[in-house]
Amino acid sequence: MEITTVGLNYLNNGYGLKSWLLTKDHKRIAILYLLSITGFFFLGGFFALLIRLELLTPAADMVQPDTYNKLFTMHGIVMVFFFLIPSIPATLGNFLLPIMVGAKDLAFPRINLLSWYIYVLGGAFTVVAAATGGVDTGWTFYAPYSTSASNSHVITAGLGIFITGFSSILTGLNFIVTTHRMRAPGLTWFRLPLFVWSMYATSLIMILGTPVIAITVLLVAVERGLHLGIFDPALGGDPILFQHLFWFYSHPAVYIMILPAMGVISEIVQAFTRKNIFGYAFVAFSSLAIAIVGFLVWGHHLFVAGQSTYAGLIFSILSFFVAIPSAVKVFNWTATIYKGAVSWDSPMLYAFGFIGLFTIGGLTGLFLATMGLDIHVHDTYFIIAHFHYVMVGGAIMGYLGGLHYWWPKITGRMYPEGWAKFAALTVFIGFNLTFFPQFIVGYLGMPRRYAMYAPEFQVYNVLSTAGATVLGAGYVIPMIYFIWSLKNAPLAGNDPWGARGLEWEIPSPPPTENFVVSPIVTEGTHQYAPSREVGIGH
Amino acid sequence: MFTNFPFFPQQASEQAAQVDAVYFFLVAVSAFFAALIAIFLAVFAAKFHRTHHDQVGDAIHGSIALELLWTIIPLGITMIMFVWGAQLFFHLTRAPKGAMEIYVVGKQWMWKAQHMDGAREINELHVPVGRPVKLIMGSEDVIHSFFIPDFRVKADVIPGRYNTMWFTASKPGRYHIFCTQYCGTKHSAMIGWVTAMGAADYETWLGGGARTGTMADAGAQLFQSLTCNTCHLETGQGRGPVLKGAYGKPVELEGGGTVVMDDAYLRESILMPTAKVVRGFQPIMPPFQGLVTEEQLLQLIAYVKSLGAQGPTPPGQPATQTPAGQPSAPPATPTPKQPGSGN
Amino acid sequence: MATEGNIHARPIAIQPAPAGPYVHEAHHPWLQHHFDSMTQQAEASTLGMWVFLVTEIMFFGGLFMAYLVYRHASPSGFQEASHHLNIYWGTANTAILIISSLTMALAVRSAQTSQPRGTQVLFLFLTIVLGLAFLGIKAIEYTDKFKDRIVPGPNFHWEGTHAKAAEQFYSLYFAMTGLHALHMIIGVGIMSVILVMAWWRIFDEEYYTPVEVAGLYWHFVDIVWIFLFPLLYLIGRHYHAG
Amino acid sequence: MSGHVAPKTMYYAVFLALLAGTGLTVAAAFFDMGAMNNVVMLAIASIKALLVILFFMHVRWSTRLTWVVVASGFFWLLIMFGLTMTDYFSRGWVEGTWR
Ligand code: HEA
Ligand code: HEA
Ligand code: HEC
Ligand code: CUA
Ligand SMILES: [Cu+2]
Repeated sequence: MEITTVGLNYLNNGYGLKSWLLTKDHKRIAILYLLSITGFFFLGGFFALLIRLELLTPAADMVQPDTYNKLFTMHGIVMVFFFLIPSIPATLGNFLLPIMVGAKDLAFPRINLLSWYIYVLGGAFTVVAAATGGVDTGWTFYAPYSTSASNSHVITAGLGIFITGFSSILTGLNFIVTTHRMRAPGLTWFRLPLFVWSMYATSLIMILGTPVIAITVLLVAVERGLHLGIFDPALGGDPILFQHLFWFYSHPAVYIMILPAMGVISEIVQAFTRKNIFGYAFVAFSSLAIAIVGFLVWGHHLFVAGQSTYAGLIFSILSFFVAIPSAVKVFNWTATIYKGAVSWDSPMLYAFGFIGLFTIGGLTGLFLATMGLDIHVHDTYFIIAHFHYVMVGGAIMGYLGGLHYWWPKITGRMYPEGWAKFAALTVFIGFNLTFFPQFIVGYLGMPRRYAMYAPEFQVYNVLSTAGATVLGAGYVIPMIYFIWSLKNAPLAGNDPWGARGLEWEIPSPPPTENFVVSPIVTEGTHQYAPSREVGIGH
Repeated sequence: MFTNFPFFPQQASEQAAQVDAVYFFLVAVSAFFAALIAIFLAVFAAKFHRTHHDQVGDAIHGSIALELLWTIIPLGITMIMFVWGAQLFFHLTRAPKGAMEIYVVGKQWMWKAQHMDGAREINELHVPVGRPVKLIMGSEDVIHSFFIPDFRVKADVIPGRYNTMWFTASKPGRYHIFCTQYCGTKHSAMIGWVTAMGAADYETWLGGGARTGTMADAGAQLFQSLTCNTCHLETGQGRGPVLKGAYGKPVELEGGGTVVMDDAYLRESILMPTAKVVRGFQPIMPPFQGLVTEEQLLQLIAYVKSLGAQGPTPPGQPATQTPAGQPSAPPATPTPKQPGSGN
Repeated sequence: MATEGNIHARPIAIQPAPAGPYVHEAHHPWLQHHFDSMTQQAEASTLGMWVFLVTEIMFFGGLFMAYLVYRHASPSGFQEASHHLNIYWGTANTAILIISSLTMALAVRSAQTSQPRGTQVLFLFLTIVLGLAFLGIKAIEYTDKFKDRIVPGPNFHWEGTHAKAAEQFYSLYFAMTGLHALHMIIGVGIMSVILVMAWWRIFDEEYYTPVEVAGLYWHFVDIVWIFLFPLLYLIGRHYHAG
Repeated sequence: MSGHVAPKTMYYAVFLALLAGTGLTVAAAFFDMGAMNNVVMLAIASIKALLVILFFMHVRWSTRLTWVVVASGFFWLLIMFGLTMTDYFSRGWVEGTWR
């Protein structure tokens, strides 16, 4: 059995469509996810471009307000539920987690495939909702607008989210069981790559939070369809309850988006400084801390929504607590670079970008957690800027960095480094040009979800639209050279970066069962120099 | 076209400067930390740039002292933010006693304001400068949010209940009102203007314009036309409890417990009378949910409130005249007898 | 300055595993290729089921949350509404589910101790029958509610004083018991599959994970009912008993 | 591979306890104990659930990990209930506002 797998890898082990659509190999499923997620990213980006074009002028002159409302709703839904939440976990996580723990596959390969199909089904619902006229509730589906007032395809889109939720749950379940039960001999918790820690923390949120959003959108659909009085005050319901239930999931969900990216950054920073992380335990546990404390802060979205002031106080202080582990991570990454052998390869550029932009995005989160200040900036472009800094500047930078870092492993080939550097720079510049002006216009008072806006806000919107085109171009470049590289780029070999970790010990692309011989792990990842007591600290 | 690059909205209320102060503090902290991280990254990236292919970094495992340092310092800073922000929040949400009250109703897609003396306006709000104004806000359909950027105040307007908000305008002028909670097609057109005017101008404004009488007047008429008066007799002989003088007092409930009769309770009592039944009465009052509009409801409430007022205070009087420490009954409620007095 | 080292000298991270307990335990036909041993496989499956049940807790939890909020908002309305539920049917169904949990537990035990297939199949069969009985009673109750027109919606009709709260109570009642019944239906489906597998003599002390995991699910659904019963049927019964 | 096999008598004992618990809650519901009614009702339900979890679902003999998983499920439920209810319970505590 060992002998037959030599020379065969997961890519050339069967070519037919069936061999892909019925595969149980986590690596192939990761590729399926990669393709579908990329599709949704460009769909969401397409909506974003239309949003930005409309906002070039104060009047609603390109599209009608109704259309605009559907645009940002579909943009938010697609980007959050169909792109960013599954992005790193379902692609890089699926591909790498079993390899990083030294296993042949995830614990439940069939469930893994099932979760992809569920994802596609949920996506189909959403695409149908979009194609047949769209939804206009905003991605937050606030009741009673969504349950009683809107006359768009709320139920269809809601079902799409409901269904996709199960894909997320099953992925999380698979990861948790795999991490607990499939680790190779010798691979103790404190030898795990930090990426695995972050996937584990993410999975916790997925299984504990996702069911709540599922039941919540189900209730919205039921109330809308059958006129049961659950959230609509006219029917005796309580709209604030909806907000509690929604954010009980959706705040932790923002950590579903950022934690995987943080895991990727931890790997990249170590690999490209050829240095083990500074403060391993702190970085590892801060992931868990974010996941757990992240569940206690959802009410910071409700400061001006009519939640009681005392509940607001609790949520505010807890929001500050949850910022601390993020700060710890940022400081530890920075300290890791000290006395490293720092390369400036493109993944590392993305890591630099991530750290800088996430810091800005995170720090502006503190503005929002400050209750008195949130009154002014709530539901303005300040919020839009905040979350695009963490989600686009943070999470997507991490995702792109990870894709570049592991691309050689996934495909067996390198990519053109010059172009990659150029793209990274374009994304960075375009991103800041798009979203920095939004902080200012937000503090000036421009509300979000506005098809028309007051003329004095225009100058910032023009800057922002200009930035978005640069940013869009920056995203298209990698797509082109990645596809090009599949046939034309030089072969990568096992370990093109000189990195340390189980995934770099096996051939690229990996064989079907990952390991020709079962590994035994004797030390943590990213041990480059022999351990000795140097530098700061003990 | 692009002549002005404003970085901050005007400070047109007494609260604005306080909000901006917190903002500046956070900007300063953020700038410091963002710069700190950026500088470290740049310096390390340059100084430790890999010089040859096989180079590896030092094996440094960490330092408890440093970890503590960069846990505790940010924690301390955020606690300052928390306390300051919380204090500001209390200040921004708790109207001073005796603030002038204006009712605001949001509906898709307009703002309707009713002044106590009966003046009404749509998508406009006239307020005097230098006097605390409290908005009592309700919605007829979905959630809206009332936002005046130049005043730094905002509150969601929720169907089925009242939310309040207050400010003291400090500078005469016209300022944007935005609806900031997404509410459908014309959400971005649900905008208006606050006009802040000097006290004298405000009185003149109140005097002009058509109106049918005070809110309480209108409420009194409704009280008749909706046949409330058939049960709620002033004599105490009716089938319903006496409402005169009841506002702001505790009410004993069937099945134990008491509630204080405030706007929210009045609202509930009229729309869903059986939710809380007054001790000693049968739950026979018909629910008026769906029979009265949000505005009529406010008028009814204003009327019941006026029955409970201790003594009539003419509108347009400075708040400071009101004795402090009165029960939560708003003092500036006019009686039907004195429509718009003081013009 | 950074250390000079040789990046090509790889630390020992991978070694061929010695032939030992991990790798080639006697190869059981039901051992999947990516597991090393039956124990590992069984532990993964039960852990997976437990994790899934946690998500189920949160899933039902959303409804319990709504229940809590609305009961807090109108306690007397909920009390009044609760009295229109049939306490006899409710109690009977509780008992039925408890019996089915017993038969389920015994079914697991019989597989675990390699009992003859007749025993295994019998317990599974009883479990299914009891599950169906539960669903039957639920159907009777639902029909009664339709007859009495206390199904939320435009035709909702309520005699008492708290019509709004009662409608809300019944919205929650149907949502919660409906979701629970759906879980019962799925459970019956699963048990039928397990029963067929037992008939094929698949389970013995070496391999009984599917029965065990399905049992976990069944017991969980029972637990949900253990909470639903008092919360829905038994509010303030002392006021006017009946 | 064989987990813990519990004696049949244990299953019957747990079963009887569960039936008894059911009878007890029904009976308790008919006594007026004020606020205690809810406490008693939930206490009995929790004990019954605990019995099922510990014995029927074999958690008593399971790994620590299983304990943690089970406990965390209920713990998170309490987080959701607890923090949401702090909002509802403290509504109107700040004088002169409805929040
Ligand atoms: C990936 C997504 C992501 C992430 C990681 C975060 C992270 C944080 N967010 Fe954000 N947030 C969103 C996505 C995200 N958010 C979205 C999508 C919305 C809007 C949803 C909608 O309404 O549509 C939102 C809205 C939002 C609000 C509601 C605002 C409103 O609607 O009025 C609040 C309020 O507290 C908030 C706070 C925070 C905080 C405190 C953090 C913290 O976790 C940040 C921690 C990080 C740092 C602090 C930076 C690193 C630290 C240092 C470099 C050291 C210095 C540190 C200190 C001095 C403490 N966010
Ligand atoms: C992961 C999440 C994510 C991501 C990646 C993005 C990416 C972007 N987003 Fe947004 N955004 C949200 C999540 C996200 N967003 C959410 C949750 C909301 C709130 C929604 C709501 O209010 O309900 C929001 C709202 C939002 C608004 C506010 C709308 C409003 O309130 O009125 C704006 C405005 O500028 C905006 C802009 C952008 C831009 C310019 C990008 C850019 O980064 C996008 C760049 C990408 C591209 C430009 C794609 C490139 C592709 C091409 C060029 C090819 C063209 C297309 C085809 C071939 C089909 N987003
Ligand atoms: C059929 C008789 C009837 C009519 C008509 C009626 N009510 Fe009532 N109302 C009652 C009774 C009886 C109660 C006390 C029981 C209760 O709380 O439900 C009551 C209670 C109230 C209360 C709470 C009083 C308290 O002391 O707590 C208010 C406020 C009120 N009604 C206002 C109105 C208004 C306003 C109208 C008309 C729009 C109206 N009622 C019409 C019978 C009536
Ligand atoms: Cu009203 Cu937005
Ligand atoms: Cu949040």
